[in-house]
Formats: sequence, C-alpha cells, structure tokens
Amino acid sequence: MPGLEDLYKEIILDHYKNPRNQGELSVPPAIMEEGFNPLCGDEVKVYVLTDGDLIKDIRIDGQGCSISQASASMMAESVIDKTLEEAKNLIERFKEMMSVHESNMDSEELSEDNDENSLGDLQALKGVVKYPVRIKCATLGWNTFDQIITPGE
Amino acid sequence: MPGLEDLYKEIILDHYKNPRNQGELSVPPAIMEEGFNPLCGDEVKVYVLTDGDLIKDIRIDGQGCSISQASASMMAESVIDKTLEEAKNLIERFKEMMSVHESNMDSEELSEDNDENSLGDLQALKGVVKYPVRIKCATLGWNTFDQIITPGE
Amino acid sequence: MTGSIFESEKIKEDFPLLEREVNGKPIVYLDSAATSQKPIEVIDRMTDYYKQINANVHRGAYHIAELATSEMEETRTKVSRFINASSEKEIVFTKNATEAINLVAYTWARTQLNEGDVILLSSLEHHSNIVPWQQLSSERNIEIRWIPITQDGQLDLSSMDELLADVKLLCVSAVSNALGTINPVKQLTDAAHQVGAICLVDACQSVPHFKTDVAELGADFLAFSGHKMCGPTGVGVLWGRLDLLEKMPPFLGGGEMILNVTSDGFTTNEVPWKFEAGTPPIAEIIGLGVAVSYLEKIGMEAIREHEQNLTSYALDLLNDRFGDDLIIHGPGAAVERSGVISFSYRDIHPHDISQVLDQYGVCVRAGHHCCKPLMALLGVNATARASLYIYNDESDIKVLADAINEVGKIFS
Amino acid sequence: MTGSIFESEKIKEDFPLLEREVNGKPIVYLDSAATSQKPIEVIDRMTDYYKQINANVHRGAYHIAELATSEMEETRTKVSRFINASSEKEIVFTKNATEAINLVAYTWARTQLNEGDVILLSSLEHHSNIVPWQQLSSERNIEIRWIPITQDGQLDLSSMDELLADVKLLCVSAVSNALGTINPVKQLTDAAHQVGAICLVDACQSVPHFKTDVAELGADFLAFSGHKMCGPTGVGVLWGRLDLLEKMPPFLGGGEMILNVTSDGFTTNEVPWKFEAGTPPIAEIIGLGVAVSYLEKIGMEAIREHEQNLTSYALDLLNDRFGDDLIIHGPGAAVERSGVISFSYRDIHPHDISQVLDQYGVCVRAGHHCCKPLMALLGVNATARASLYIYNDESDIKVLADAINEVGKIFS
Ligand SMILES: Cc1ncc(COP(=O)(O)O)c(C=O)c1O
Ligand SMILES: Cc1ncc(COP(=O)(O)O)c(C=O)c1O
Repeated sequence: MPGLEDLYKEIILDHYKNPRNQGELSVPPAIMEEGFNPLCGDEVKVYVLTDGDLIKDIRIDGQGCSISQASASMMAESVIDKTLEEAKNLIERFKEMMSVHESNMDSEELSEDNDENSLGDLQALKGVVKYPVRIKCATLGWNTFDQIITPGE
Repeated sequence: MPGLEDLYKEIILDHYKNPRNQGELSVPPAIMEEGFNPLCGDEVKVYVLTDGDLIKDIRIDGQGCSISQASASMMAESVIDKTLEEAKNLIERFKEMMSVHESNMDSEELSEDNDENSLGDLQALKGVVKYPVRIKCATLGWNTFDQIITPGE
Repeated sequence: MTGSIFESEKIKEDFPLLEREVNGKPIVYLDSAATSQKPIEVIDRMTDYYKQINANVHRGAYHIAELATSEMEETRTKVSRFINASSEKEIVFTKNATEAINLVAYTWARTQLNEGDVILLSSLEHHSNIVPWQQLSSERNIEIRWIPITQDGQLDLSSMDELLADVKLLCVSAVSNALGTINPVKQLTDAAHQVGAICLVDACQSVPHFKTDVAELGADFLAFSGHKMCGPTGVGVLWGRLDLLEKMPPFLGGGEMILNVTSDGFTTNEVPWKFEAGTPPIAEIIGLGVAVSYLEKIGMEAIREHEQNLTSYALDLLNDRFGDDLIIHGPGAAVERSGVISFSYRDIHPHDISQVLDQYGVCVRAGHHCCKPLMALLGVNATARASLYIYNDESDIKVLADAINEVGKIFS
Repeated sequence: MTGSIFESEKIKEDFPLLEREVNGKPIVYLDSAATSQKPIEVIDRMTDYYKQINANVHRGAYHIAELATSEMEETRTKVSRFINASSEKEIVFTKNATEAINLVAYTWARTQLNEGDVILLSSLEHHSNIVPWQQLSSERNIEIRWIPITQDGQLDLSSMDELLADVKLLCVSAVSNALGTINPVKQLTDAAHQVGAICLVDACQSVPHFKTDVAELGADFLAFSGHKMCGPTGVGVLWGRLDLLEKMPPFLGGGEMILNVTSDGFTTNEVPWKFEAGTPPIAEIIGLGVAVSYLEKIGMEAIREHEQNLTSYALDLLNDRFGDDLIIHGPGAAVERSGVISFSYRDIHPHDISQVLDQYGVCVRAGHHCCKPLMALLGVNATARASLYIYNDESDIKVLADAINEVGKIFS
C-alpha cells in the first residue's frame, strides 16, 4: 500500500470495521439530521440526545466509505458526554485541521501536535487533507452534527 | 485596391451610386416585404406590383452596403416586365451562383459564361462568393423578393 | 483478438495524456464514460485556432473572422452527417448535453406539455435527463412515470402499454452511463410515436461508441456532449427535427439569436442560430469537428467491435479472477452492453476502491454516476465503474484486476 | 507617451496571432470588443490541461481528477478576488455573459417580478442585456423602460426620479460595447437601491479593461465573458450577492447541481454548484484563470492608462486627418470612454469600410454591434468600430488611418 499510509491508518481502519455508536435514537426526544455527499452518494444520519447543555447520546447511521464512517465514529466517541460548547469547539478545530492550508499540504511530516489543542485520536485523520476529494468524506458527519447543535445556520 | 477588383466591379459601384428603381409603391395594390440581415443590420423593403402573371413594377427601399444595394438594384432591373415564372427562374440561377461551391471558390478566373443561362450584368456579382460573409448582403434583396412571389413558403 | 482489427497501441500514441505516470505508475485511464481523453490533433487544432484565426464569428467582415465562421459552420455540417441528420440546420451547439436537454425542457416542453400529461423516463437515466423533467413536473403538475428495470439492469418493457397512457414525451438514454446497458431505442420510440409522443434520446454514451443514425433511432430530439467523444469540454449538441425546432420559442436571449431588436421587442433568427445566444464556444466547436473526423477515420463500426471484444475480455477476466467477491452490475453479455463496467467488490466502499486503484495509476470512477434513482433500485449507494474507449487494451484490464486484488488486501 | 509606462511592443509578443499576416500585410487587430486575442500562456495552459490532467471534475477520487478539480476551483477563488467578491461561492461559471444574464432572468427575475413591475434598461445595452428582459416582459406583462441618451451617447439622467417609479430591476452595462461610453454605474445603483430595486451590471466591456470592484459598483449581479479578457471562448461568469444566489431556484437541471435525486424529486446542491449543471467548461475555466493572472501581472490600472492614452491619440489623429468626413460616435473625451471607437465615414457603408480595411490587414467590426435599439436612436443602421486592447499601439492607429483613406478613394 505504498503512499496510502497517511490515509488508511490503523486506527481509521479499526473505526471503519468496528464503528462506535452506530444506530438510531428515537426522535424526539433526540434530534436527527441527514447529510449527503453529492460527489459520491454517501449519506449519514446523526442522532443527538441532549440533556440541557450536555450531549447525553449520539448515534450514527448511514452508508459511506472508510473515511466518512471512521470520521463519524471517531466524532461520536469524542463528543459524547461533552457540553455543547466543548463540542462546538471540537468541530471548529477539526474543520481547521481539514482545511487545505499550504502548511497542511506541504508538511511531509504529519506529526501529532501535543499542545492543549490536541485532537487526540482525531489527529489520525489529518492525512486526508492530502486527498482533497476525501475531505468531504471526512467532514460529512461533522457538518451534519454541526447542523444539529448550531441550528438556524 | 489590390485584391478587391472581383468584389467592387465598376458596374456594382455604378448601381450602388445610382440605384435603379428606388422608392416605394402604394400597398395595396402592390405587395411589400421587409428583409433583415441580422449580421450587419441592413434592411431592405421590396415592393412588387403585378398584373396577372407579369411584374409590372418593382421598387427597392432601405439601407445597406454597396453589395446589397447594387444587387437589389440589378435585380429590380432584371425582373421588371418579366413573368413570375421567369423571375423565379432568375432567382434560382442567381442563388446557384451565390452558393459556395468548391468550383466557384477555386476558379481564379471568374469568367462570364456565355451560354443561354447567362445572367448578364448579374454575373458581375459572382466575385462575392469569394467573401462568404458578403453573400448574405448580395442575396438579401433576392430572398425578400422571393418571399413576395413565392408566398407561403 | 482485438489487436487484429484495431491497432490500439498506435491509437494510444495519439493521446498525449496516456503517456503520463500517476504515482510512479503508467496511467491506466478507465473513466471515459465521464470524459474521454483527447487526441493530439484535436488539441493542436484548438491551439492553431487561437494562434491563427481567433475572431468572433458571424458578424465580422474581415478575413480571420470569415475563417473562424466558416470552420465553425463546417463543423455543423460534419456533425449533421455524423449522426445522419437531414440538415445542418438541425444541429444546435450548446455548452454540454445537459444544456441541450434543458433547452428542450424550457422551450418545446414548456409550450407543449400541460397538467395531466405524462413524461415517461427510463429508470436508467442520468440526472441530466431526470432533473429538468422534475423541475417542469413540479411547475406544471405533470406526471413523471418510470420504465422499470429487470434484475440485470435492462429495461422491463413487459407493461409498456399501460406505461404509455397519456405519455406526451419519452426520454431515454441510448446507452446507460452507469451500467452500460444498450437500450432498445427504436422499439421504444416506435411505441411512443404510436401514442403520439415525442422522443428525446440522451445519446451521451452512444454517439462516442456506436454508429448513430437519428432516423434509424426514431428520435425527435437527441443530445450529446463533445467531451466524451474525443472533443474538448465546453461544447454539446442538440439535434432536433427541423419542424420541431422551427416551431419552438427561443431559449436564451441575446446576441446571435435575433433577426431584429427594437425597443418594443425582437424577432428571432433562423434555426439553428435562434438557439445559440451569445458568443458560441468557437474553439470548442472547431475542436469537436476534428474529433468527429478522428472517429470517422478509425470508423465507428471498428470502434464498436474493439470495445465489445475488450468488454468481453474484461468481463471474463474479472469473473474468473474474483468469482463471487466481485459483482458486475448490468447485462451479462458484452453484446448487450457498452464498455462500461460497474462493479461492487466485497463490501468495500467504491470510494476506497478507487482511491487504492489510483495508487496503481488506475483511474476509475466511484459513486452514483449521476444516477441516484437507479442506484436506489439496485440497492446500492454507489459502485466503482471502469469504462473503456478506443485507446484501452487488454493490458489495461490486467492492471485493473491486479490493482483490485490489492484493494482486497488492505480492507481484508 | 504611452510607451513609457507600458511596453506594448513586449506585450504584443505574448500574442501569437498578432504575428500573422492578412492579405500580405501584418495583421492590425482592432476588434477586441468582440473578442480579444489570447496570450501564449493561456493557450499553453489549456494544451497542458488536455495533455496532463484532463478528467471530469468533482466526482473523481483519482489523482488527475483531483488536479483538474482543484485547478478549476482555484480559478473560482482567483476570479472572486479579481472583482473583489466577498466569497468564491458568489462566482458561477457559465458558457458566456449571455447565459449569465439569462440565468438571472430565468431564476431571480421569474420568481421576483410580476405584472406591473418595471425593468429599467439603459439605451446603450447589448442585445444580451435586452432580449432576456423582453422575453420575460412579454410573458409577464412587465414594463421595460429605457434610460435615454444624450447627443454624445451618454446616459441622460435628468429624469431619473420619474424613470425609477415601480422599478424592481435595473440592468445597465458598465461600458457600452458600441460607443465605449463609461456609464456612472455607482450613481445608478445608488438611485435604484433607494427605490428597492436590484441591479444587474453587464461588465463585458469593463472587466477586461478597468479595475472592477463589485462592492464599489453597488452591483447585485454582474456578468462578463472570458473571451474578451484574454481567456478562451466557452466560459463566462455570473457574480451574484450570496444571499440572492442562495434564495434563487436552480436554472438548468442535471448532474453537478444536485445534492440528492429520488424518483420523486431532487434537492439542490450548494451555491455556486447549484447553477452549474452538467460537465463544466473545465479547460476553459482553467484558461480563464491564467488570463486573470496575466491581466493582474500587467496591472489593471496600467491597462486603463495605456488604453486611455491610446484612445486619446486615436481620437486626435482621426479628427485631424479626416475632419468632418469622419464622425466618431459617443463621448468626446478619452477619459469618458473606453478604447472603443465607433465611427461613420462619409456615407460609406460600414460593411464596405471594413471590407477594404481588411485588405490592409486591419480588422474592425461593421454593423449594429448587437445594439439595434441604440443604432435607431443614433439614426444610423450600422457603424464601423475599432476597439483597442493592451496589445495595440500608435502604429496600429496609423495603419488604420491610412487604410480609411484608401476606402475613401474607392467610394469617391
Ligand atoms: C456589453 C456586452 N454585453 C454582452 C455581451 C455578450 O457577451 P457574450 O457574447 O460573450 O455572451 C457582449 C459581447 O458581445 C457585450 O459587449
Ligand atoms: C447518459 C448521460 N447523460 C447526460 C450526461 C451529461 O453530460 P454533460 O455533463 O456533458 O452535460 C452524461 C455524462 O455525464 C451521461 O453519461
């Protein structure tokens, strides 16, 4: 698999094969949003159950490629039991990582940075920016989740 | 005027400067048709007064370039006092001359042919086929006239 | 076998892009159903156009404007002969096939179809031959009805009689871009004409690969794109029966399409210019003309024979090598299909398949191929699609198969 | 004078077509208002596109498709910066300016305008900014009102207050293609906004020649063509305010412009792709991007300065040499006009003028310049038009003048 190591990391393949928080929640009380990737036909449904400011539960349903599935699974794992504020912050940092900056594209070394803003496991998805078409896969679940917790946008 | 001798022949310039059969006829009894050249904005009005099968009078009005004016003027001169049948025949032969045949385009020598189908003075317009854009100028009056004597087409 | 009638090695040399490498591997381009590569003579002619005769057409009385105009208009004649139209006036140049279909929807259909009328579509249609009709349908309350498909992705004509009731327009692709199915167009247009319907044929996937005769197809309108037939991007063709085109109102308004304009209104130019508002894609039309000559030089029958042989080879190879792991959608036999091979491999997502294939220089498409309703019927979200053209040969298929094998290893 | 700030001799060398001869004479291309010539880097980039990265965009996960997609999308960003748009999402690629204007007519106008509303047009408009509104007007019984012009071809704003009553849409060109008049766009859009109207600016003749800032112009929509600004044929641009674009229904239906399609209907993609149905003019968009960079490299201010100087030189030379025999239509001073010089010479028909000029290698346009209503106001049927661009210099004007002199001899 020469050249694809940055994309198909161990942890991504693991989330793809064993997706966390898969399934549905009953609506209401949960909120559901559907997302489409018009480029490849992928669909994702995100269910979110909040308790006040807290994300009590999140479930992911739908079909997609390894990147979109793994990214959504990793997202679910990262935001459950977090506050809405914390989740929004995470979305922002994730999207930042996924945006095609010169710096992102150029850095041969896609090193995990260790400051307080670290995205933890999510850093594994950083390799996706090298494949611009796949960015939409990686962000599909996130954008859909964002629509739920930042409504009216 | 190197190269333009075939286009701006003496007789054409003469008809342009002294157009024959210019003016209008009262409608009815005459019939009038208007023609446009969408490419250059030229407009021509052709008035025809028939008596049975005979073209008793024809008048040309409108604005146009030397080629369209001269061609219409020469047409008027050629069809007045002719039968509709004869006029239709002339239209056909004129259009034939104006169509871009390989043979027309290639013949360096644009000689007047002297058989019974000779178009007489109209042969002078043969040089126009070398300038495809101007063909529409040369045929504008003819097509408008044709619409009058071949109605419902 | 295919080598004998067809010098594909020599043809490959006509296409500069096929000399490049991708990820250190020679490129194996298998996405011609999306867009074809371009032979050098098409590229060169457009370059020459810009270097020698670039000028706006139709209105210039100077030399290079005359050259540009006549070369553009000669292409119209060439295209009309290529599809056996009865006159070059029946050839309308558009920006792509999508605009060609929309033109019919906005002009012919919006003046002819009303509430209660039915538009019959095949279930194999591309979005470009679906969405324009859905737009009209929701404006006018016109029913859209679908010709169903069989298990193997062919049109199911068993209940055509019921399907045809109140149909005023039939829209069908000659060949499916998603499955490669060759549709029985003539049979469909005959049936549709019997109930007085008009027939629009989406020929995007047939004109580049098969000899096309609009009369034989029984089409009333036919649409296709230049970029899938060795021509440049930015140009498409609508062919329409002259009497229909003449009665249709204009579509886009502007320069070129008028005979006269006053402050009170306008009169339209003659067909086909009536439908060509604004500066046309001049270089692109001229490039398309060269593409048509290129295809004619090889011969459409020879092209079809080559593609059918190669498809047959590919179907056999993939089936033999991957067995039940690999499902090829659509008809089973090469004779029933074009060189489009749409497949699923295990439960690996097509996007991942295509990503790994790219690592081996192999270009295939992954997705719904702009046929979401068809994908829904097939019960898949997406497929991977390899599509062949004149410049492909057996070695390309072997590289594809080897690369698919590598995909399996990663996602085991 | 013009030489000092601007190396027109060097610029000329960038344009291969300007090296050719016509009728044994070096070409003098003075028809850039119809279409501009193309610098070698634009031509080469398109050739390279076809040789290196040609692939359909947006849907391919393979390498060359990614390259094609990102180069196309980078052009969107480049164009948006070039006209100071607030986001690249405001840039819709069309086939030409005419389609861009029609897009607004079919979507924004057909959902927003109704019987009794008024569309205000300037009397200087090109057919492409007239006919789409006449089509709508006759469908909906919408009044079209005209801003009159003064003797010297400038807009007469003396009765704007009355003209603006009930106006919902103002359509005005930034620069007239027939006379070169620079219109007071900002003043017009301010007045129109005061009565709540939306403003569409036809920038075909300004974007190639002047620094353009959509915010400064106060435009809500702006349309222009690639082929007049050193770019290829087959691509145009609609810029629109994001909030307007987002509310507009789609225009052409098909691939690319959808988010989802089922047998029951479709949902549209995001702006701007919502308006880009079918395969886009990929090579052409990329070529346009190179053209934008080329113009930026020279600098739009420098371009304007050069053209204004050259226009001034030309006006003086022609007036001096031909006196009352030659009438130049439009504003008197170069500062009030672009490099478009529309003239009448004695009573010689423009077609004949242009034909004879061609004999001397000089390319000018003869006709109504797609402005028949304006010609009617000027009381002429047609004019001869010489139009300048970056590659023209004083020697071109001298050849023009000498050739006009020859015209006089033939038709004396
Ligand atoms: C002012 C103006 N508007 C509109 C157009 C139409 O542009 P296009 O033919 O590229 O659509 C032109 C050019 O012909 C023009 O000069
Ligand atoms: C069957 C079919 N119809 C229509 C289209 C649309 O063609 P274009 O994108 O060139 O408008 C395509 C290609 O994408 C196609 O394959």
